[in-house]
Amino acid sequence: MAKYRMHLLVCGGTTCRSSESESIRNALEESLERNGLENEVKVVSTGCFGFCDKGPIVKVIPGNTFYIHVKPEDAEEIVKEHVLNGRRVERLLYLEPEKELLATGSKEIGFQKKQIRIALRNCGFIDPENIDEYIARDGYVALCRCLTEYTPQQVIEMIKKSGLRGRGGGGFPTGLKWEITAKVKSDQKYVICNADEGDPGAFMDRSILEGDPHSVIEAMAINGYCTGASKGLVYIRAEYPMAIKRLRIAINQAKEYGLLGKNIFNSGFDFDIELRYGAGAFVCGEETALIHSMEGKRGEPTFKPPFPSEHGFLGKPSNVNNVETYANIPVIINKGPEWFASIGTEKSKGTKVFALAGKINNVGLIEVPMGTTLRDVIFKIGGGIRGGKGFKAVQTGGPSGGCLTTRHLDTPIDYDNLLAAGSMMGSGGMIVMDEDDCMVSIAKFYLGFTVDESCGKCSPCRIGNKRLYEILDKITKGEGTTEDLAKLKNLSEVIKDTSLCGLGQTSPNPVLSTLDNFWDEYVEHVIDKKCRASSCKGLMKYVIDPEACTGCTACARACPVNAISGERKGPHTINQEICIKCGTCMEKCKFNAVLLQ
Amino acid sequence: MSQIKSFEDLRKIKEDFGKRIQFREKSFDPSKVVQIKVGFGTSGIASGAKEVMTFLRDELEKRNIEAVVTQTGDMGYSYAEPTIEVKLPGQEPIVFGKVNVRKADEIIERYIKNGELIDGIIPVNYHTI
Amino acid sequence: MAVIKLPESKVQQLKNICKSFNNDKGELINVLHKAQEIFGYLPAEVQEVVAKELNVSVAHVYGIVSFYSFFSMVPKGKFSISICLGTACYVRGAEKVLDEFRKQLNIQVGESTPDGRFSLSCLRCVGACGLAPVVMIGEKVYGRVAPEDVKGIINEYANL
Amino acid sequence: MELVKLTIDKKSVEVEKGTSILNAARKVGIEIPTLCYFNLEGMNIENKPGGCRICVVEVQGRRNLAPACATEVTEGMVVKTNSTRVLNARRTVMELILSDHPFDCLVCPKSGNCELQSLAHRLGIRDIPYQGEQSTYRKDTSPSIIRDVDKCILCRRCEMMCNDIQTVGALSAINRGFMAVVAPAFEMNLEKSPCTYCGQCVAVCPTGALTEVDNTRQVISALADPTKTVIVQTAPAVRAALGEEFGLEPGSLVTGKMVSALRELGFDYVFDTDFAADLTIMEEGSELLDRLTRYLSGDRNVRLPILTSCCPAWVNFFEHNFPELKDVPSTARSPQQMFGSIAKTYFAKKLGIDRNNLVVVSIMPCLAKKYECQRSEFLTDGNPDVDFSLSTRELANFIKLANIDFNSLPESDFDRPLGESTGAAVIFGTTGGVIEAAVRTAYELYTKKPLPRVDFEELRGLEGVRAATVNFDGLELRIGIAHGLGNARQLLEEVRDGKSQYHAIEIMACPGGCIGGGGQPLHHGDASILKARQKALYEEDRNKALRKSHENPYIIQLYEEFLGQPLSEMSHHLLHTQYFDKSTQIVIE
Repeated sequence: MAKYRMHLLVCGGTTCRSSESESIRNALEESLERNGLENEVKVVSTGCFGFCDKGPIVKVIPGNTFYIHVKPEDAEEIVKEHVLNGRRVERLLYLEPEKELLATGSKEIGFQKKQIRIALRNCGFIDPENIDEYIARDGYVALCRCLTEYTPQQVIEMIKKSGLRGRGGGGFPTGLKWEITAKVKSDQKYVICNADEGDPGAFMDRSILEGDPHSVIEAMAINGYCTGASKGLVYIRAEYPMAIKRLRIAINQAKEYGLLGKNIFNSGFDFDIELRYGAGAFVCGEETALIHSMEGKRGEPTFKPPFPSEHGFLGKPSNVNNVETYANIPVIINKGPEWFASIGTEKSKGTKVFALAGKINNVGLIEVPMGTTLRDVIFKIGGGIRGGKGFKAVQTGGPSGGCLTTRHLDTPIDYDNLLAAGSMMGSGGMIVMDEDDCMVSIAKFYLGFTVDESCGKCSPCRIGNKRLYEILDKITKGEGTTEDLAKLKNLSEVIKDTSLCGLGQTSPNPVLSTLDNFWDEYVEHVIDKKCRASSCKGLMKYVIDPEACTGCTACARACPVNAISGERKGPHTINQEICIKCGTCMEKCKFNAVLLQ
Repeated sequence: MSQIKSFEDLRKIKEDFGKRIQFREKSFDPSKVVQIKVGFGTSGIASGAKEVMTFLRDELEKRNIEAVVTQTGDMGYSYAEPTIEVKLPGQEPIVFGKVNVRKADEIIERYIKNGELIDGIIPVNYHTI
Repeated sequence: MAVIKLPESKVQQLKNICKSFNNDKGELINVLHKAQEIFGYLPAEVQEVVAKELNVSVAHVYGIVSFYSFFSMVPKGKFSISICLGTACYVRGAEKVLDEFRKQLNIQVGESTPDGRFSLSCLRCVGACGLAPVVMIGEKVYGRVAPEDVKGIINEYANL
Repeated sequence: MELVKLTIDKKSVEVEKGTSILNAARKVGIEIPTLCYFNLEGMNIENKPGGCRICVVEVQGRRNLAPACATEVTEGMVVKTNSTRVLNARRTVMELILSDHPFDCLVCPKSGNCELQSLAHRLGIRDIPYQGEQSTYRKDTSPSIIRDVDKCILCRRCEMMCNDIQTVGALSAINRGFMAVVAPAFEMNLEKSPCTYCGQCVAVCPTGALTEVDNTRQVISALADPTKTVIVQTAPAVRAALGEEFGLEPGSLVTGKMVSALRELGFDYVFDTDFAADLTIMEEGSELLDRLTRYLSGDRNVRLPILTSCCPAWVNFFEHNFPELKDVPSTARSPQQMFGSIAKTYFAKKLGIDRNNLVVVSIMPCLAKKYECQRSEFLTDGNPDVDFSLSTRELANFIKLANIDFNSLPESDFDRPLGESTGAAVIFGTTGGVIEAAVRTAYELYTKKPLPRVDFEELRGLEGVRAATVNFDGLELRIGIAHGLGNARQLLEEVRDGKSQYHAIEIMACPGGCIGGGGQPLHHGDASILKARQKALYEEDRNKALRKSHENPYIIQLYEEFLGQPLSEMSHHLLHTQYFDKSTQIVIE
């Protein structure tokens, strides 16, 4: 087998492939063959470089030279100049717009700095079941330094200075939260980790717990030191068996090393962690509901104040943060709050992990500095829309968030901007939608979720969301009226304004944001009785193409409501008044004569 | 296992870490050892990471290649699960996506044995701290 | 007087579970998790025993069981099929997959087939969004499931 | 005391720190509407889930509206209770609540006395724009209580009463979201639950979701039956509350008018449960002395303290929860049942009629009495000692139904012999009353001396658990009193654990005793009504010529003519009972 001295990497991501990466590959191979280099140089296609608007991309190894907008006819020049003569093809090199400098290697390309991994720093890097690997990456150094070098107040000051805000969705300043809990006097306090990641389409916390459980344990211990708590509790979804297993292993390893338990680092500080399981209730992500659930009660929220910082688990002061928030803590201690605060925007510091999903090429977990635009996330990191379809909307913040559209693409992502745009950060789910998605149906989908997950304690959420869902359902069935649109708006606003907890206070966001951004679509459903995404069954009709119909009567015989009539051997028709749109006729027709319009 | 009581203890583990791996995994020379990490999160396992890991462990041994195969968390490339990272001695690690047993075999035969890159490389698109 | 009938070994098992949590009513949810692991579901009898052991009212226990969707009062099929209806799966067509399962098994969500082999349920996001749409049968995860695949998946279990 | 200054609807107000916006507003005459909120002030009974969201107000600087009941005032707070935003939100929330409520007001038992209905009226709701699916559940009828939880608005008051106050645990919030409701475990019938039928859930329900079983029709039929002699007994607490249903001030004593009304309704004899209360004291007091003297003489098999047994909900409670203590309470039947058994034997004989042709109706402040009179141990050959038990509310409705102008009725007196009673019997209607009555008699029986003072102030009050020591001529009798089953549970646990220091304990299931019974006119959370009723009972006691049960001449006559002695064999047969283990049994298969 030949030993290759050089590799030419051709981006095989969907976008690049649609812009001819396949023919580039062929052209390169042909050119190598023509030059007798096929046994020395190999062409390899790769996954997406996340650089789709500059595609197609070719990368040369060794040297990491990065060529953009490559065309098949450039193949010969790359082979001749670069492979044979060792001279880079300057005109194809990536030119970083802001610096106007020639890039020499893909490592320096601006885009690649768009992702910075802080919370995910060890995910996919260390063996999560081996504490030594964590320690080898400076694990538990932060805890050691906190316990031996700083006072609790100094640590709190560092967290405050870092500008870290809660990553669970609310965005409350973490340092301030710690300080409040620290200041309350009590014989017993608790550190709670909210790992009840319930947003559909979000799996950041699960990945951190599965990939780097020790970072959460370390941070909880630091929090215990700061707030004066000796007991930590992780409230974790029972649906995450792998995360539970890893966390258990990690806790046991930490105990064996004495990093949990009595007199940690000979500082006199004791700290232990226990697990409590969720049982399938989204509302338990709300901190008061979570605490009730941990106490063995129904996960119903209670009015705040009092906040858990004062009156939490078993009535004792409790600091609740989510997994991602904790995962940032050791880094802030080790690299300093100033370093952390240098990343991000004015009011939102650091990075945020997002779970990119939906109609996007590179579904996955990403971590970007606060302030990155939606466009960068979707088109650069996410590799654009699947199947070359048009981008329609992106939903952030799960059922509490809203649908943002093309006009928000250049909005830098941070807590306040998303809120201003009618969505929210949430825990970091990011679902991308294309032109096949009907926005009324999407709103209905989210409301269906809220209706299922509402705890039922307060009337606006219990009944209001149900009514919202019913109105949306009516609209998707083609039975909506203009009055319904007014009702949607009023109801949404009242539910937001009057609900007891964060679930109800945000549940109408998918409705309000789609009303704002996709008003036309609602109007079409209601007035024109049309669904442009062809997804609302109730607004579609089955028709028979008289040209294709052979008059075999298979459809007529199968129709459960006898809506189809016609002579044998003659074209059939469907009586729309009777049709219940079950689709049986379409299934039965062997001639593709039944169409959905 | 002895308890960790100071910064020194932590540093010692950090320094010993390479040696510890060797100790555990017989007496490999780290500069010659191939290091493979399998993305072992829920998505990875669901898409077959377990089979790939077992295959790699068994086959590398059969084929007399000194290697350490470990598990790690989600690398973030959900669209390309299962993913594995291969680090040849003295080289940058490379991530391969959509690895099944056939692909794993190809990786051993072509990349690990020959240094030949093969299709399906996932470019690392982040900086970690 | 309510009379609860259970085999002795089961009662003992339940009592042991409760004891392992110090009969602490704060651990009710953990106890119920364990009990469901053993029984497969949480019939009224089991809830009565747990209530008695933890010294809470059975109404309270039922209040919990009926609140959390993870707990079930009906036995699941031998193969419990769960379709993820999280957002990512939804936008990638999970509903059609669900419809196909309903059609193939001829049961609704929350029901079991008459022979007790399959039961159908929905979940909210298992966090495998990259594989959307996702179907879980027992512990096994099926990714990128299309309606056309449904028949084949069911057939995998036909002879098990 | 720290004061906080704030502005509500442009009025400034200064209140104590920790006050809610709701109470601060009340101070300046602004009555913010509420629905789920419930507070029996001074009795430690508060329901504040903040769930209905009717009392929302606008607080300057706050993103969303705040519930006035649960939000504490802060310095400089600016509150608007009637802005357009607030009014629209409140109306919409109410429309939503109504959209998931049956529209059968016309035939609802709660109509006219329904807090939801009044609120809809107050908010001027004229239509329900947000119509849709309604949550529906199985209806459940027990001997005492009807659950029609389609009408439940999830205020959670019943759940609070059943669990926090009564610690009965029959009810809990169940399900989630739209289908959430309050129900027994597995949505089973109340009859199969540990429900004691105390009726406190019914007493606080703002809608028609929880109501009493209405037995009025059966009583009307009996009255219309020429073959039946129908007699009625009225419990002590009824006379202190019935007037409220006719617009009289709480605490108005309407004994005489009530008797007239019952005569007008056609009852052949109008008697008084108070008579049976005096009889109860004779039996229970004797039992106490018997146990006490045996104990003092060194008999360690005697179980002390003795517990009163007049309250059927309390009896149900210990049968369900403390079966191991079932031989501790007095075996004396409740006054209602003593009355029934004497009526159907002694009195039937006097009239010369068969017990089957004598119908005994009781008017009770209580719903558990409906269940009690159906207990099998109180039937003779299938014929119950008490045929029907009506609540105070049912009687009021019956009087209205019969077109009787209650307020202009003359006062008249009970019939003899079963209508004569002493002041000791009257105070049976309030917490502390039974034990005070027992002490009055036991003292004189034990010491053989006349009481120096009849009023035992130390036994009176409204605190949940009270203790007092009464000097029986050298013997210090230690007495405990509890009302509300949660308080009772505390004392009972002490008894179970052998830590009780008392010789005798009085227990009443309802907060306040029978004056706060589940069958009384609804107080809608106004604790002053309970206090007024209590005051009225003590007043009636004071006005009575005879104030000690053993002085009741008809009681003396009853023993002479029929029973012999207290605790005689005849007494045991007719006036005592036994208790059963009703706890959940785990039977091993």
